[in-house]
Amino acid sequence: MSNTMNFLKRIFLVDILKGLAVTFRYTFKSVYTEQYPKEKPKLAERYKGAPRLNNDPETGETLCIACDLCAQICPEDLIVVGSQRDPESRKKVLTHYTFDTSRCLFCGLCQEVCPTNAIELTQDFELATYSRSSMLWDRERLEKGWDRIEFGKNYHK
Amino acid sequence: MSKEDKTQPPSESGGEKSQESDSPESQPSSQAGESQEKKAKSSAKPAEAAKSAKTAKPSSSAAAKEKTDKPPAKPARPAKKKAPTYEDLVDDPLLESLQKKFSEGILSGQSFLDQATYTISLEVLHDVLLHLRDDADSDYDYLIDLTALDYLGDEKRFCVVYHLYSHQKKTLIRLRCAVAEGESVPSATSVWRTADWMEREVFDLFGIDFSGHPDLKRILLPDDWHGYPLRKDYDIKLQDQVWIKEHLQIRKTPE
Amino acid sequence: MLASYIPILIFIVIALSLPIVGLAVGWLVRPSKPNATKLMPYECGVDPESDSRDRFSVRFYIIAILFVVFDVETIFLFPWAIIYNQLPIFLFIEMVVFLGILIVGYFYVWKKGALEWV
Amino acid sequence: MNTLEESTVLDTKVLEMNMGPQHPSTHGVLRVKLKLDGEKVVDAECIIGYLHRGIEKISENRSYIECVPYYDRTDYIAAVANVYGFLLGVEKMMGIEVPERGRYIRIMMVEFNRIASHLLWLATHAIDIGAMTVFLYCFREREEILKLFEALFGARLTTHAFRVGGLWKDLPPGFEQAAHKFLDEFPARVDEYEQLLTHNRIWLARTKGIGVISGKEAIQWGLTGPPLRGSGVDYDLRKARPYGGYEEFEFDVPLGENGDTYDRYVARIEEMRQSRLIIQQVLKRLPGGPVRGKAPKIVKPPAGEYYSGTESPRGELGYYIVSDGSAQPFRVKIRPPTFIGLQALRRLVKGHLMADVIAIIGTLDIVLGEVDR
Amino acid sequence: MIENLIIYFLIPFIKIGAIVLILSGAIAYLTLLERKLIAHIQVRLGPMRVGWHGLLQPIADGLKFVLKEDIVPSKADALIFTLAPMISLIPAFVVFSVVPFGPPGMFEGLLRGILSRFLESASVERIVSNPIASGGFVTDINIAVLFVLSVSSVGILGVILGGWASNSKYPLLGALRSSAQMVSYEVAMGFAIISVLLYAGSLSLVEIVQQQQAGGWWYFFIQPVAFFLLLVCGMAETNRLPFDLPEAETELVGGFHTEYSGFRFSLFFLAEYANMITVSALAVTLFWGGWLPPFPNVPWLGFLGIIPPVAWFLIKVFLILYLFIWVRGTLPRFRFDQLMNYGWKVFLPIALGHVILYAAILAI
Repeated sequence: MSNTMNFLKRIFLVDILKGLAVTFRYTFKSVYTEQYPKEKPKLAERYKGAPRLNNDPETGETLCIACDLCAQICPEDLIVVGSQRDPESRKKVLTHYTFDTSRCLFCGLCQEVCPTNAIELTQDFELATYSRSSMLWDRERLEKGWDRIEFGKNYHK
Repeated sequence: MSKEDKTQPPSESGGEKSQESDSPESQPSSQAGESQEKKAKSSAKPAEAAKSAKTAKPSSSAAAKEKTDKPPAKPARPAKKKAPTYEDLVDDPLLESLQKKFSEGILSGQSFLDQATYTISLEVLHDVLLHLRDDADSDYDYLIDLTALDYLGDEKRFCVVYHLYSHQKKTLIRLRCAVAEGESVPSATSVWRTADWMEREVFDLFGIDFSGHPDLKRILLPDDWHGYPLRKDYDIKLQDQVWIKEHLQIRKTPE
Repeated sequence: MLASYIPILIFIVIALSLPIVGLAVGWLVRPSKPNATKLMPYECGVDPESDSRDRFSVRFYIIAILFVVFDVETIFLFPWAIIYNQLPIFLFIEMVVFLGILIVGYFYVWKKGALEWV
Repeated sequence: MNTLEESTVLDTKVLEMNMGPQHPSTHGVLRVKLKLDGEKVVDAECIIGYLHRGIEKISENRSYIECVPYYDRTDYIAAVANVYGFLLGVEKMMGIEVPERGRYIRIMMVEFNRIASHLLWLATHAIDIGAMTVFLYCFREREEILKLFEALFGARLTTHAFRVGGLWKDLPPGFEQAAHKFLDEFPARVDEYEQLLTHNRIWLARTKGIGVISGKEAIQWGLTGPPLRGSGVDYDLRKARPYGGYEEFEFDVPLGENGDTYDRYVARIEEMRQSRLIIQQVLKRLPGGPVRGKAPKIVKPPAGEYYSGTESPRGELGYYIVSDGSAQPFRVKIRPPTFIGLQALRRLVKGHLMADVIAIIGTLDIVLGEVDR
Repeated sequence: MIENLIIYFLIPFIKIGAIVLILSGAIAYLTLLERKLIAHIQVRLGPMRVGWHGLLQPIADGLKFVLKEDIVPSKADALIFTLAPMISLIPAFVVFSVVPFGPPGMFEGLLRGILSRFLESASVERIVSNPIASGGFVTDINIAVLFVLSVSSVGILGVILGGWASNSKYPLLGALRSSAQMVSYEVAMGFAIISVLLYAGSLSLVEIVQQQQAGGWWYFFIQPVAFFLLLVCGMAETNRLPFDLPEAETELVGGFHTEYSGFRFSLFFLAEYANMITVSALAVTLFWGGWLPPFPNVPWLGFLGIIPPVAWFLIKVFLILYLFIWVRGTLPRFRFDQLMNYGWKVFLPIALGHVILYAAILAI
């Protein structure tokens, strides 16, 4: 019985028709595609994207205390923290900060060790540029965010 | 990172560091404890690393440093505060049978974190492997892994490590065998087919010769590469510059 | 009626002109910057080590010969099929004999393994 | 082969052909030097190393904490599962206890990763054999898992998932609902793949009896994971040497019988279903509490050595960690399942046709990042 | 004299021009249809950027083909390398000279209207009464079926030559596969067609359709198996999945056209899609009653005659093309030896048996 059934199933291409049925059903179902540059993907809150050096929202002063922890933990050693000791307050003051996104692993270790939440990986993920040198982010760009106008086309904004 | 920093012993940074060298001088930043560890460690390399590694060898368990900064994970649980150490195997049937058969060849049998380690001399290595595979009592039919360690500065510099598993007994053991530079290790390809690429990898990265291997040549690195990267005296930055210049056409290579 | 083939001839001429015109236009407008790597035959990014015009086995010949045999049979069947309605019984018997020989040969070839590609 | 050819009048040569590194079906930059007699494979030599980045050497120059993101990049398809093995080893050596919630979430994410990895495997395997549609269906499901990864880890592929002692952060709000939603829909989706493939005569013809290897031989060649279990050897590290708390969950280890491409395919499909069961158990029992245990800021395992083996989606993934008591590992040897399994390709493809080479490469589920490290 | 010129040159020229233009457009949009349809099967969108929902995509593609650099590999045989795609394309087009899109006398009224302004009525009538002038086809020859089979076989030569001329291994293997595949499925296809001819008693495609009208049944309802065979063999002949082994991207990278680029590649591409349309048109003509509405002789279905015959033809061709694309979106690919086995050991016996069976039925 089951043999004849199997034989009939083979003759009438039941296996193939079943597959065709699956694909036919999908022809009219909704599509899954996100049209990327038009529709921006909703990224998770924790997304580890472009770095940002946070300022204190009230005072506008940088939150960075130049403790160098991020530079120490970074597996690729791509963070350079420059600091100076303020002669008056004997406190360390951030002078410059560079972040080389070309080598970044986006592992997030820097933001984890940061005691003041100064360095943070944001949800900005559009990091492509036309030159290697522009992948080296200085303090200004880290604080203000990335201005893509410098590439002539404000496409992603 | 400032220029002064760059003159310091090899840190992990790659060559792209040079991009940053034009950045303004920075004050030596405050060193977190961890980073001090790291820098100190890398400066001491490779000699100190080798020394401390030597102490890690199974023969001397006393040298294992007592850790003080390690808090118990959970106070409620019976805390394993003491750091694990090498312990001599007692009443181990495998060790006994091996010692019976190869008496002098079996140098020691120890365990670390319940993983048994047998140290074997090079002379009997091949026979031991064959015995372990074929003997009905052991039946280690599966070579999990074959690798090597480089204890630079030791008399017998290299240590070839085998991890074996018995599907029947469901046990895992580790074999260690010290090898001096220039000595060749009998190939295990005839014992386990899977040793083929593992030995080629060890040859490629450590430069240990395996006698009797059917096709011993570089596997991960290009055939005309110079040096053996996983040796402790092979600096991560001082790789084969000639090859890189020639094949990758990178003009500016790390110093 | 041979005249009905004239349009086919016209069709061939028109169809021929299409790619030629296209190639000519393309030749005028497209860039051409060949270099050695570009002109290398494709072999997955590796320099080919051996020539591709070596003699190597494709087990093609037997199939080709079988094809000729069977295709000739089919050609014979076309006129047969056209006039089949006119004397079915006779033609049926004749065809059964004809195809019978073919089928015997077919099974012989099958059993001989000539149809195996590998 | 030469003797056979010389005896014939029409003597033909063996065609030497490179498949890869730039080939659509070698899953990256694997290069296989094929020797073909017609389309039949006489010999196949794998040439690897195009993606070698020296991760083991890099490890020796990084602290234990800094090593972890690099192991994401060995087997980037199963980054979560990859990191897991290393951390288990380090924690074991240091005697760090991971709180229960952390442990459970880890298992859940590793199993999610297993599903994602198998989905990617199925997608590529199917498209190699020509079933293009399954490819995109699988990617749709995988996308859902990657979204979960993104929500929890903040990254999709190279997640840097776990930390010594547990996780970076607890589950984000809404995570469990999203996970439940995915798990509820998933079986129907797998059934669809099976409708398109498992019973399809073309698929059966392409996979049954291809690349057959017996259990004994599979062990000899060092195959692990689904390729080994497809040959009927019951060796799953989650059962054989349980780690991380797998012994608390119930699941089956699907085994094949014939050790052919089809059996390996079925084993993986079934594994996806089993992983789903594990995740459901985890979600059901998920306790409260912290996700990260107390771990020292500086990870310095005591001098010693430990082999930490885990069952990655591809097979036995081992980390042989040798510590000299300092903050940087003396040596970390990664035992990559597909580097070792790939050796068997030569044995598996001999005598098959060129098209089967692709099916067999697909069935071994190689990831070149892991093969070359 | 002038009448003959008009019948055999002017009118065919216009018709051919129209067919070539429409066909090129149809091919271009067939590619878009395929991309869109496959995309929707796979829960994607397909081309969306060029024009509304990618409607201008084929034009952009065409421009790209013309503007792209055209590379002739250094070791290739340049002459054959250029000729091969043409050899592939021309037959694919020429086949349409015998395919009937509409019934004979379709353009009668139109022609009479136009010509009567220039010619006297006797010659107008002479022209109009000639089927080549007024029929819904370019020409009607009495061996049309054989013509289609033989001309489409020439197209395969282009594939073989292209693969060989590239002097590279992947194209060569693709070419060899292609030739063997063509050879294997040609036979079964021939037998499937013979089954139809038993009933039709003519090799003219126009007449075959007329026979279906006279019989009141499309041959599909009488010989579904033969239709299935023709369809499968047609897929194999046009290198469509699951029989697309000569190209098999995942094995042979691109098969015979691996080395082709730019415009020459586009010729192969056009040829493949033209062949698809050819096979569909052939299947429609032989089995689905060409321009006929369903059950042409059933009175109460007469309202179907509202739709013009050409539209019926196109709808049916579209449906078969849809089937082609749908199958491509569903099935995996055969292996080469399996393909040959199916051709020689499954389809050939079935086709043979089919011919004998139907001959027996007719004889009784």
